[in-house]
Amino acid sequence: MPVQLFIFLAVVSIASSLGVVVQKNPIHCLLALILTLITIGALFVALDAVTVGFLQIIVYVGAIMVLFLFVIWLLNLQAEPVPIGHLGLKFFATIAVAAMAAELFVFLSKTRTALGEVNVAAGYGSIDSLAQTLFGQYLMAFETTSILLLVAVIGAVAVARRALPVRASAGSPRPGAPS
Amino acid sequence: MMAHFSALGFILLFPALGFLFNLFLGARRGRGSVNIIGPGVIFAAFAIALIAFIRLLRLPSDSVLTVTLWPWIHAGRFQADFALQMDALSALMTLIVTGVGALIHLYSVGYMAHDDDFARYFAYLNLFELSMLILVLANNLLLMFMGWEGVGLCSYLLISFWYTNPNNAYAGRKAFIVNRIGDAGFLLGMFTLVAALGAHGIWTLNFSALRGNVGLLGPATATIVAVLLFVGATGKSAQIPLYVWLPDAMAGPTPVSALIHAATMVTAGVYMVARMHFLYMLAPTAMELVATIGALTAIYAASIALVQLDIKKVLAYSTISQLGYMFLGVGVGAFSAGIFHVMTHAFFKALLFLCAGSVIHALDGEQDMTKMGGLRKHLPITYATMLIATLAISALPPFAGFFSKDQILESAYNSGHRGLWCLGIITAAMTSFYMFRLIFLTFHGDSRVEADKVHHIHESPRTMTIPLLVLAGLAIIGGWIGLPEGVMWGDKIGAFLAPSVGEFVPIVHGSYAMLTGVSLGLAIFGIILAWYFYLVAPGMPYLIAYQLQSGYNVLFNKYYVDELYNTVVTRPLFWVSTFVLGRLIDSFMIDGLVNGAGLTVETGGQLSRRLETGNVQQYAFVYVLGVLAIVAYYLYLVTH
Amino acid sequence: MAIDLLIGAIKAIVILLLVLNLSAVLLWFERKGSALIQDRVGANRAAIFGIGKRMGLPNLGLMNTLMADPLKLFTKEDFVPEGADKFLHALGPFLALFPVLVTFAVVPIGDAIQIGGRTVQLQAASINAGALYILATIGVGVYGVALGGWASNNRWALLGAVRATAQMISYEIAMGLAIISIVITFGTLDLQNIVHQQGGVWFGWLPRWGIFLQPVAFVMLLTAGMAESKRVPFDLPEGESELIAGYFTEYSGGKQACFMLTDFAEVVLVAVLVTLFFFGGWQVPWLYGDGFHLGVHQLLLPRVAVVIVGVLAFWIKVVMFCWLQILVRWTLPRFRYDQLMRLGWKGLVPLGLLNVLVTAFVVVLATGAGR
Amino acid sequence: MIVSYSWVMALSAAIFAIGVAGVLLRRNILVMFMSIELMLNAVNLTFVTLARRMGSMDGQVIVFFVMTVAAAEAAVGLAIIISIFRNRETVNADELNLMKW
Repeated sequence: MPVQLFIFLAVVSIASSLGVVVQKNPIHCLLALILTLITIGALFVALDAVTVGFLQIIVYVGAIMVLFLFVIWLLNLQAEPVPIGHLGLKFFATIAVAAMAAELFVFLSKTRTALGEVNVAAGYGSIDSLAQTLFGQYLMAFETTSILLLVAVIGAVAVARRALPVRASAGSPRPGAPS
Repeated sequence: MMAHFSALGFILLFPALGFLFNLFLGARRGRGSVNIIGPGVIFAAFAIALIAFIRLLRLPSDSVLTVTLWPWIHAGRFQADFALQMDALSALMTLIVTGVGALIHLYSVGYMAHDDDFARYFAYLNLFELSMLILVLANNLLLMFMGWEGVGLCSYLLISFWYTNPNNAYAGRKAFIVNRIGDAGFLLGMFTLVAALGAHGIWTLNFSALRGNVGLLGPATATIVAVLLFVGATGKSAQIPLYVWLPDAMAGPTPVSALIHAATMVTAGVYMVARMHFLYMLAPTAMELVATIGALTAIYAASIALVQLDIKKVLAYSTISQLGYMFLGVGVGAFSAGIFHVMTHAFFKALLFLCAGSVIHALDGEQDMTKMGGLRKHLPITYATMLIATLAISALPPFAGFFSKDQILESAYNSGHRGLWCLGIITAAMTSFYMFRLIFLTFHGDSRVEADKVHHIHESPRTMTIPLLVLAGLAIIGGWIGLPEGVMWGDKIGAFLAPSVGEFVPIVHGSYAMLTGVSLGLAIFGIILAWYFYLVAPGMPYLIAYQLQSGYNVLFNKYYVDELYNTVVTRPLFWVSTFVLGRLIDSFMIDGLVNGAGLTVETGGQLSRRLETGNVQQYAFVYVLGVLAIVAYYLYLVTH
Repeated sequence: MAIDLLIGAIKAIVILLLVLNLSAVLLWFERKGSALIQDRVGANRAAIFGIGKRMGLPNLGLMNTLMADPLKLFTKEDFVPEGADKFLHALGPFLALFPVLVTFAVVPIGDAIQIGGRTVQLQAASINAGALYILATIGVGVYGVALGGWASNNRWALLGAVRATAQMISYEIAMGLAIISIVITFGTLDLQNIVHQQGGVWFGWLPRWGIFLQPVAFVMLLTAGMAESKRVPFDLPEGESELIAGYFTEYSGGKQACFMLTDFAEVVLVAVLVTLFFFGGWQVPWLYGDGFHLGVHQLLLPRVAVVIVGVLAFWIKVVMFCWLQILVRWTLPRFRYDQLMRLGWKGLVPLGLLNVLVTAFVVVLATGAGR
Repeated sequence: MIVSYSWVMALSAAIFAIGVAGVLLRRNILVMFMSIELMLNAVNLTFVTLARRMGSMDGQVIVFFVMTVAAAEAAVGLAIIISIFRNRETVNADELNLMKW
């Protein structure tokens, strides 16, 4: 992929992911996250993972993030106050994160190969090849994910379901309770 | 020779089913069904036992019916299956247990008619039958011991059946504990046996195998095992020194006393000795011990019975003394005679108890003979049957007791134990004396019944009288299968039992007429004495008791044995339990250890739980540190 | 390199202009159409210098729709309610409009043409995952409405936003299923390829259009698309009688214009998709690379003419489907929200799943794929 | 100058670290959750990059699965958050210390 494109995407994605962490208002965080996801999807496409890239946008941006949005609306979350308490934890956490970033940089930048140097077969990353792999080698796992999703849906409903309202008559009658 | 006969299992099955039914459904289904089921299952078992018995008679005399129900214990090389066998001995015992048992169950229907806890009662009774049958049908010593313990349990449960009265509960406990002492001996005997035979590669307790391999044991080992097993027998069969529980056991319902503490369970010891006769044959010393203990117990218990006033106590001591006779018999090697006496005794002693029960029933729980008398008019059937039983136990011909007791005494004499024989015949005199004392005090003379009880003296219901009549019949004719040698068909039962318990080999040959004459004469003398004392000159006993104050007290207080045990055994035991075991070891050491362990863990938890701040981010932080470490490790790997 | 970029830019601008203008025209189109349907006169003012009148033409009010309204809109005060999230409030309309417009990037408006020896696809971006791209952009389209409505700090707006979001999400699934069945049928994600496959005829006369292969998907796509565009009968999010104007209650001037434009752009989009997938895109019945062929009769045309005819045919079809949607809008009453959801989840989604299943079976049996 | 894999990997590392920071530093459970999604995507990016590097599709398939899992996780997680909020009226991680000793 062209360097300019990469740099652009990299800058945007890092900036937006920082936005996720630093912004106060959850909605803004969400927006930043969406932007990150889109850029990462674009990176996928640029890395010849076309299908996965678009799927990323469809699934994450089109579905999961909307779920987040709904939850934020449902809980009516406002901007959170200035953080207090556990400051020591935060301090050390920051250090730890920095250390991890450093480590990962050193670790991952070991590979010096350039993108162009590896030529992939035609149709690499296309939906056909993905399907071939998915429904061939990984069929079992794929089918299992369906069960996973089913369970997740049921679990989500079960957990989030509001308990059935108790009638005033059924419950212990309070004095002056409307019946 | 072995013959597979699967129906044996059903002999056990029926009491088991009855037990379960009465235990779980009985109370709910009500008296009617319990009264049917309870005795019904025993009658069924009796029928099957009869079938098996006939089958056995058809087969050659030395044959054994066997069935293996399921593999039971396979520990290492040791093997014990849940297997049954029925040879002549088992067959006879099974018939006694189921037959007499069935009659007593039937009797109980009437006896417990006014008790609300009938379901539990019959459940226990069925369970007892089950255990007793396991005991007599087991084909190995271990399974037999299981039945042994089972009957012990039932005995305990039934003695303290009316548990609301603390005395009954105490009596039950006493019986249980005393039996435990004996069982400890039994267990040790089994262990020794297994160990000794295991040394020779015999890892089983099957009677057949034992019988075949008992020769491998040295005389010393054999004696030890035999004595230890006999300790168990003294416990179960109430011999000196472990007889003390039996008199108290009369606290239970009278049918129970009849079934368990007269007819069946207490004879288990005799059965065991007969079953293991091949072992005792190898241990003459043990045999001597058995015979001596038996004879001493016989006369000892009889002497106590002379002065007891409680009708059931008298019968209890007479039971002990009769058991002594049996052990005398098996002790001198006349195993068949012993078993024969077990049978006849089962008949007339059960009958006696049932009659006593009938009397008590009629007198609304009155057991003191000084408050009876003249009941003969009110309880004709009871009186007649009890008289028959008394004649039987007093060993007057042609009643059952005569033949069996004579066989024992004759064997004792012929085996050269003259001393023991003397004790035996004296006991015979005493027996007839105290039994007729009982009869006269209860049924003759003028009534001393308390006023409030006079009005409802009544003959017992049909369910109670029928067993009396049947048993009375048996008490008359029961002995005729063991006539002396040469008389008519001779000693049938001896011949029948010979394959499983061997023949009696006499050493000397006293003249039969002389021996019988002596014992018979003494018995009659006892009767006359009783007649004179208690009918002709009623004041006499009190005079004698006054003259021989001290002796009388000794007898009346049963030689103060209970007090002796109390001071010698029980008190120290309590002291040790309370202070050494309880305070020192248990409360201090063990509790200390346990609490210490708990405390350690708790403190550790108190300290370590501080890590659980409940703050997700701290957990995540620790997690990240871990990730850092791991990545660092791989970084090291790739850089070096 | 440079020339390619230039061509790309030109194509992008052309298509963008086409879409925007078409949307604008649709506004007028709708006014007159509704007037026609409701037996009114409709827009008939603001003739510029009375040109038309002088020529004796009827005054169709074209001018005030195409010029006066936009001018008015863009000159109005851009009102931002108090306590609103200014940034998102401003972002909302464009966030809504942008995805719709970029969707057109992959739409092939005509066959490839040769200009100076280089082949030019009449398609702004010829990526071979076009269908996925469309789904992706439509998925992103939710946020403009949602955030715009939320940022307005107005209950009506928020309610409208919630409704809109739920509705769009629900119907995206149906739409996706429809498109998936199409993709299975044609075996490719590439729109140009799909259109190509719709050329030619069956039995010598019946054009190979997708409608004949996927009637169910056609109905689903049309319905879901109309629901996506949040117009009657699916205009719950902006139901005047309930929510004033729904998510753009608090919008005025240019931003509201953006929302309106989004609406019409979506109408066009739906029409375009239907055309592409079911009515052969730029394919004209019996028109081949070298002219018309029907049975023995034929009328030969130059290549350029063929392409031009194709492009015209494409836009005619699009306009026709726009008109169809307008008809629907002005004839049907509004759903109730539960009806809407029931239709979406209990009607279209199961139907779509079934359709996908059947399609897959048929395709496997017919082409022997997966062997 | 052409893009090398290490660049993309470094990018994903950066995003991952930022995600970790979000989880460790933010109080709002929801935002922590978003940060987790960030991390997931960083890893996805790594997968895709290395898949491209090796010219195999497996990495992309894994990404596909990660998305599925993320969807499931989001559903359940958000449900949990909702019920937490119902009971505790807060989504502040510091106030949710039921598990505290």
